[in-house]
Amino acid sequence: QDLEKKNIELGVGGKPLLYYLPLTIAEQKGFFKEEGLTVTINDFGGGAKSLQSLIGGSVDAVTGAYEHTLRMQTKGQAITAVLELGRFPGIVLAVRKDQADKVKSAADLKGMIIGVSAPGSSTHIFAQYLMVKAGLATDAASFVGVGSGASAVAAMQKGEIQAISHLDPVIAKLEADKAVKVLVDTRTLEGTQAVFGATNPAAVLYLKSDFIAKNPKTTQALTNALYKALMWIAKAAPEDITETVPQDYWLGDKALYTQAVAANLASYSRTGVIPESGQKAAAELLTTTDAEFKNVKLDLAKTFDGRFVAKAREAVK
Amino acid sequence: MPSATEAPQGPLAVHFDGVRLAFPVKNKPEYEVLAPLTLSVAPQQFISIVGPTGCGKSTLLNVAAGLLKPTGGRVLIDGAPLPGLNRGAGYLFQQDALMPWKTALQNVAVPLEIAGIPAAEAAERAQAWLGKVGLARFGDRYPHQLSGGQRKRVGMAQVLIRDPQLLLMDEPFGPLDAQTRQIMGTLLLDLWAGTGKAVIFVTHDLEEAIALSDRVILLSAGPSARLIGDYDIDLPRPRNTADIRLLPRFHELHHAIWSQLRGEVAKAYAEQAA
Amino acid sequence: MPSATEAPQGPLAVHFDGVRLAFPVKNKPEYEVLAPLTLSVAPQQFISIVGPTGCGKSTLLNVAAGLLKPTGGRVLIDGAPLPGLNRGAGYLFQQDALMPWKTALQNVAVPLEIAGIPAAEAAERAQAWLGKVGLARFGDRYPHQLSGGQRKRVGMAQVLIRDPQLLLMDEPFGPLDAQTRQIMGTLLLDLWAGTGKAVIFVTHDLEEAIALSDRVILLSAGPSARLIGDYDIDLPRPRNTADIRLLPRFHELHHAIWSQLRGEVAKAYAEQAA
Amino acid sequence: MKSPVSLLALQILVGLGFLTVWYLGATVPLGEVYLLPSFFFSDPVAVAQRVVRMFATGMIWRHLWVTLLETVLAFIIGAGLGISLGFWFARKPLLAAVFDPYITIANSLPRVVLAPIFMLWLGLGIWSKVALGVTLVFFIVFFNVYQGVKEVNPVILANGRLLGMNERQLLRHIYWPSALSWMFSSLHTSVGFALIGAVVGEYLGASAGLGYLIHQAEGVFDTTGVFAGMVVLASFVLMVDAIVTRVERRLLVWRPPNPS
Amino acid sequence: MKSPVSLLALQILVGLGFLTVWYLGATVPLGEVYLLPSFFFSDPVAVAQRVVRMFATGMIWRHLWVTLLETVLAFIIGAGLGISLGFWFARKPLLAAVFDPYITIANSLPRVVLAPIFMLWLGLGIWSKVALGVTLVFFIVFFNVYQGVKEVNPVILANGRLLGMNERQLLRHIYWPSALSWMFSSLHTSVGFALIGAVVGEYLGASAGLGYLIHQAEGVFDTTGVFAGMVVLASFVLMVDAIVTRVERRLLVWRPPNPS
Ligand SMILES: Nc1ncnc2c1ncn2[C@@H]1O[C@H](COP(=O)(O)OP(=O)(O)OP(=O)(O)O)[C@@H](O)[C@H]1O
Ligand SMILES: Nc1ncnc2c1ncn2[C@@H]1O[C@H](COP(=O)(O)OP(=O)(O)OP(=O)(O)O)[C@@H](O)[C@H]1O
Ligand SMILES: [Mg+2]
Ligand SMILES: [Mg+2]
Repeated sequence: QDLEKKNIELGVGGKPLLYYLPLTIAEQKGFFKEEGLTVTINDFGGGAKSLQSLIGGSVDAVTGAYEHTLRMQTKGQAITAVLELGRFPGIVLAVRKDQADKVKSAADLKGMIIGVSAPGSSTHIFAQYLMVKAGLATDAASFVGVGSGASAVAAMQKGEIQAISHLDPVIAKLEADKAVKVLVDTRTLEGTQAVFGATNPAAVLYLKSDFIAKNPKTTQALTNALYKALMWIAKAAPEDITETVPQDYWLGDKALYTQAVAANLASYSRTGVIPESGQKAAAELLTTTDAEFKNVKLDLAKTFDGRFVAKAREAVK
Repeated sequence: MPSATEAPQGPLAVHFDGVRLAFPVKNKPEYEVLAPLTLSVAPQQFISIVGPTGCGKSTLLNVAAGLLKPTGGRVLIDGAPLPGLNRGAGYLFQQDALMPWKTALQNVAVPLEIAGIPAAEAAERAQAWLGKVGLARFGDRYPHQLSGGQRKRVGMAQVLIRDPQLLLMDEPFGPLDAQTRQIMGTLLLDLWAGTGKAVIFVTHDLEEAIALSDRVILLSAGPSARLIGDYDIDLPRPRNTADIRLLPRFHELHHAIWSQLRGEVAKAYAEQAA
Repeated sequence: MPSATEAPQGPLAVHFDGVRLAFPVKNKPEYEVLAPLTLSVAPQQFISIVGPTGCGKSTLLNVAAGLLKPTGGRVLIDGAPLPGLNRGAGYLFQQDALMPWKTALQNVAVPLEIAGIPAAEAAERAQAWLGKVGLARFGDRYPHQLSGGQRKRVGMAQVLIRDPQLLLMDEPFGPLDAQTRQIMGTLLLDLWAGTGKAVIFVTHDLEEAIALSDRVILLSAGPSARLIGDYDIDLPRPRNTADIRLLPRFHELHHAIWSQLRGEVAKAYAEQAA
Repeated sequence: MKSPVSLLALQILVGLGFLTVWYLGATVPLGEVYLLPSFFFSDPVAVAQRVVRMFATGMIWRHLWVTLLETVLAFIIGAGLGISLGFWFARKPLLAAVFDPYITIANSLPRVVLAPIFMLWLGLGIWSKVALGVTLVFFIVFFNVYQGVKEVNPVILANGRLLGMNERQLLRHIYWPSALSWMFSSLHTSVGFALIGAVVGEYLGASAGLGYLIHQAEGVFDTTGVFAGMVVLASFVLMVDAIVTRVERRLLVWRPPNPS
Repeated sequence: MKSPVSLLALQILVGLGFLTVWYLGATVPLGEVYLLPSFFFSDPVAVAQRVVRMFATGMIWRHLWVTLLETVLAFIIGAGLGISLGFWFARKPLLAAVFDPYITIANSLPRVVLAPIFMLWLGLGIWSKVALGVTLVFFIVFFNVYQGVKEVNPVILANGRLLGMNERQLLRHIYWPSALSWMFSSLHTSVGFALIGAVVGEYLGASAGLGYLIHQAEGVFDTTGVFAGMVVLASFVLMVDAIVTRVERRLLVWRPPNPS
């Protein structure tokens, strides 16, 4: 193969997270090498930072939230997704155990203190979206950034927040500690559809549009490698996955990790294609919660380029 | 007045008992400043130490003040070995030692304040002392705004205001003019007379040493300075420091000490220059 | 030798032209140290300044060195107004001014090094100078390991090694014993004689001033010190600083200056103490 | 030295030059590319407008107040601890020698990593941010005060002791004034670090404060918002520093004016 | 002062005491709760095992080397800049007065927020981390050197000028040695901050380094890994600091031994 660019810098915000499992699988299984790529994975403090690096030109490709491609349209940056990795956002809204009786739905969140991973992040927007749908204003509750690591767990343990909108492994840990009751769960097909009426793309592989134009073969190779990972995951048992990822990812407890993998297994994309309904759902999420999107006409067609998945499906049998 | 040859009687204000002092010097044998030296200063005695420059006079005062631990021998204060700092002593350093962040008045008042005297009274007494050393109008100056001789006099007031039982003075009148020297000398004698204070006074001015002291000690040139002269000054007291210089006995003493000192300095110079 | 009363002839080494100096003092009227003062120092002239402590001698030297800008009047060096620092002058400060991070030898060698003389030669010449001031063996000591008199002598070597055309010396022999003073005085005269250097020498030792100088200037007590005496020292040269003190003319001069000075100091004291 | 007015003029000139470079870099392309792409740098006009809006709507006050409080608390507590421990250690050489490696280690631990522990112990309120700021300010002040105390002139110290000062009096009359300029040097550095501590703390988890605002803006790639936050922050640190400078002038009146 | 051996013994004792508290707090419950729940604090035995494993498998070396390089570069560049600018500004009062507010502002900008800009300009390699470290080290050193130069004894300075020194020679023979102890005080603080800069930089985005390891561990609640990383980091900062101390001793031989 004569790739335009063999050495690829790839960015991700929190590589060990299950959210990005396909990336780790592709890396561990050597799928990138099979495609003739040398990929350096750069781990960033968060998804936003990896996107900034992409815009700044220090990374070539990012595995990150689909939402970023929409946001960048408002900033005049052309970013295109080429492969869906996750199809459920994986965000969970949960309330503290002692509030479980009072809070039955998002409508009851009024006046509560809700922990989110960071102000302005997808967990924040998700909670706001639920509130809007339940007929509340976006500022009807107060939101607290609690970070994405152990500090989020600490905030709940200290009782400083009454509800939390967050991802695994924070939610998994809180559930294991029996500290919270889950209210809305988009880690599953049913949960996601209940909220959005469709699937909602989570992690995708996105690149700068002009990078794709200039390096179609490289883009194809990247897509192929991650597509292989998706296919591998689709067939794998949770235990196989646990064995494949580095030991350090196990949260110090192999069984617990396997359990978490099993719970998330359904969330990984089966086709790699972002369905139109999913794109719409994601767009709606933003337009209902963020004033900046109110007057912007989003061009959803530009956010996803399906050609590469299509080819990948043929190449990877 | 105890003679230099008599055995000292009664409690000794300061007794240097075979005190030896050497400084470690890097990559060289240690530098012995004072060869074992024995010297008694009786209470009430006013003793002057003269000697060539660099012979170890300041070092000896530092030992008496407890700032330097002797390498050999020991120092007895009123019969008891000196444990550490000599808290009964007042020491006027050869170098500037005023606190630059305090005005002249504050510098003089500080010893009283730390003794627990109320600030107002301390300031009043300090102002009186500034007057005694001729600096009544300079109380609000910081040390860097004073001349060398003015700083020295502030230092003197600072030491004397505490009325310590042992006075160690290292060239206190060095940067003063002859006339001011005499005024300060008279002030010092007035303070000392009949109070039972002992004074160890270092000076390069032999006339001054004789005019003020009961006894003049002569140190040899260093290294390993020894006590080479011990002169009893049998001039009458009370003395007028100006007139006393006219007495024939004064000139005899001066001549005797001076001729010994001159030889010593010449030797020191020849040795050091070698 | 120019007389004090004659108008100075030829280029003037230093000419203080109505120099006035006052320090600002917080919350008070300024403190006038020097009332407008005119004084000419001819080249080759050795001039001593005496005066009561705190009258403004050091201040006058600071002005001559260009460290203090006069509040009024101006300083002419060889006829030209002093623009800033007086780079032709060598100034021995009243305070310690050695660099504490350099050994005695390095301190003395520094002026040569910065003039571009190779390090080895500079060190050799510095060592010779240390010998001249009697400190040949103390080259590797840091200033804090030297006695007060030793530090002063290192400072002297440091200033003299550059052989400056104008020497400003502020009580250079203060912390030295009488004998060493004479040796240093002779050294200074030897250096000065016939080299066309001007020397302005501040001292409290009137005998020293007379023994060394061509001219002795007397300042009144401050504030607003004035020039109140200007004595021509018409003693023969070359002089032996020890023997010259035996001449009757020496005693005449000494008596004349001393009586004027004494009155001045007494007045100063009375005023300041008031 | 220039007069205060012309000094101010010069300062403003420098500021304007800086803004011009920023503005041109962000709005005028050099060939194809912008020197300072506005995605990363926004541009000064937009930032100024945003700042004005922040104050006009009044939304900034609450956040400013929280950050101010955290900064000032972090500064005072950190400096207080640094000064006391600095003095204490300088006076107890054995203690200092024993703890020296541990202090060096503690100073080098990345505070960001410790954030969860602060949160666990101190909660999400201002105190976890104050703690973060304290851990920065403390070390800067500590090392300087420690060294400052050791630099005291030995003759003045000996004189103080012979004048009869006990340890407490030595501290008050000698060590403290002698170490003051060391202390103030570190305080100037610390002002900035106290603020950084507060902002980073808010950044890691908070419900209010300038750090929260900046983080929120960053999350939605609102560079203008980020820079607006930093502008507010900067003007505010200038205020705190001016207070420190004023106190310094007061306490150091005794110094000879600067030579040359 | 104690002998070096008994000093070491005391130091170890303190260390052991600290470990014991940590161990007991993490493993022995007090009533119901653990004082230092291992979810947040891990425990010393596990951490030690992890450190051993890190070295046994050899995986740590690559990361250690990257962080070491970044730290040392940040330290050297930051200190170099701080020293030169400190000297320069101290010698040019007008310059210093004009830039003073801008330096204060720059010192107070949260570096975390600037990280994207560093990455934009310097890429993802070590240089963006070095830059982060430099912005911390620089200010600490700068403020101290600046103050240190201004604290030079005016008499010694005047003497130097009258001895014929030009600006460069004054710098070498007077300002530099006089400001040395100020400089070293700031260097001790800076060692830690250089490391923090490197680690935080890696934390925000990197593909290797101790900060990268810690970040990875944090993402999966692997507290043991976080602490293991910090232990490695600590031992490594002790080394760098020891070198600084050694250089300091060499350069400051002329000082009188400490009184009291
Ligand atoms: N720390 C030290 N290390 C080595 N030698 C020292 C140290 N301190 C002083 N000396 C030496 O000890 C000797 C005596 O010093 P000291 O200050 O007692 O002299 P002094 O008699 O007071 O002289 P002066 O009249 O000049 O003041 C000197 O030769 C000096 O060089
Ligand atoms: N910075 C200053 N501010 C105010 N007054 C000052 C300042 N510096 C010196 N003075 C005053 O100026 C006068 C002259 O000081 P100077 O040092 O010239 O005296 P001097 O003749 O050298 O005295 P000495 O013989 O004691 O050294 C003194 O009264 C002193 O208090
Ligand atoms: Mg002495
Ligand atoms: Mg003087």
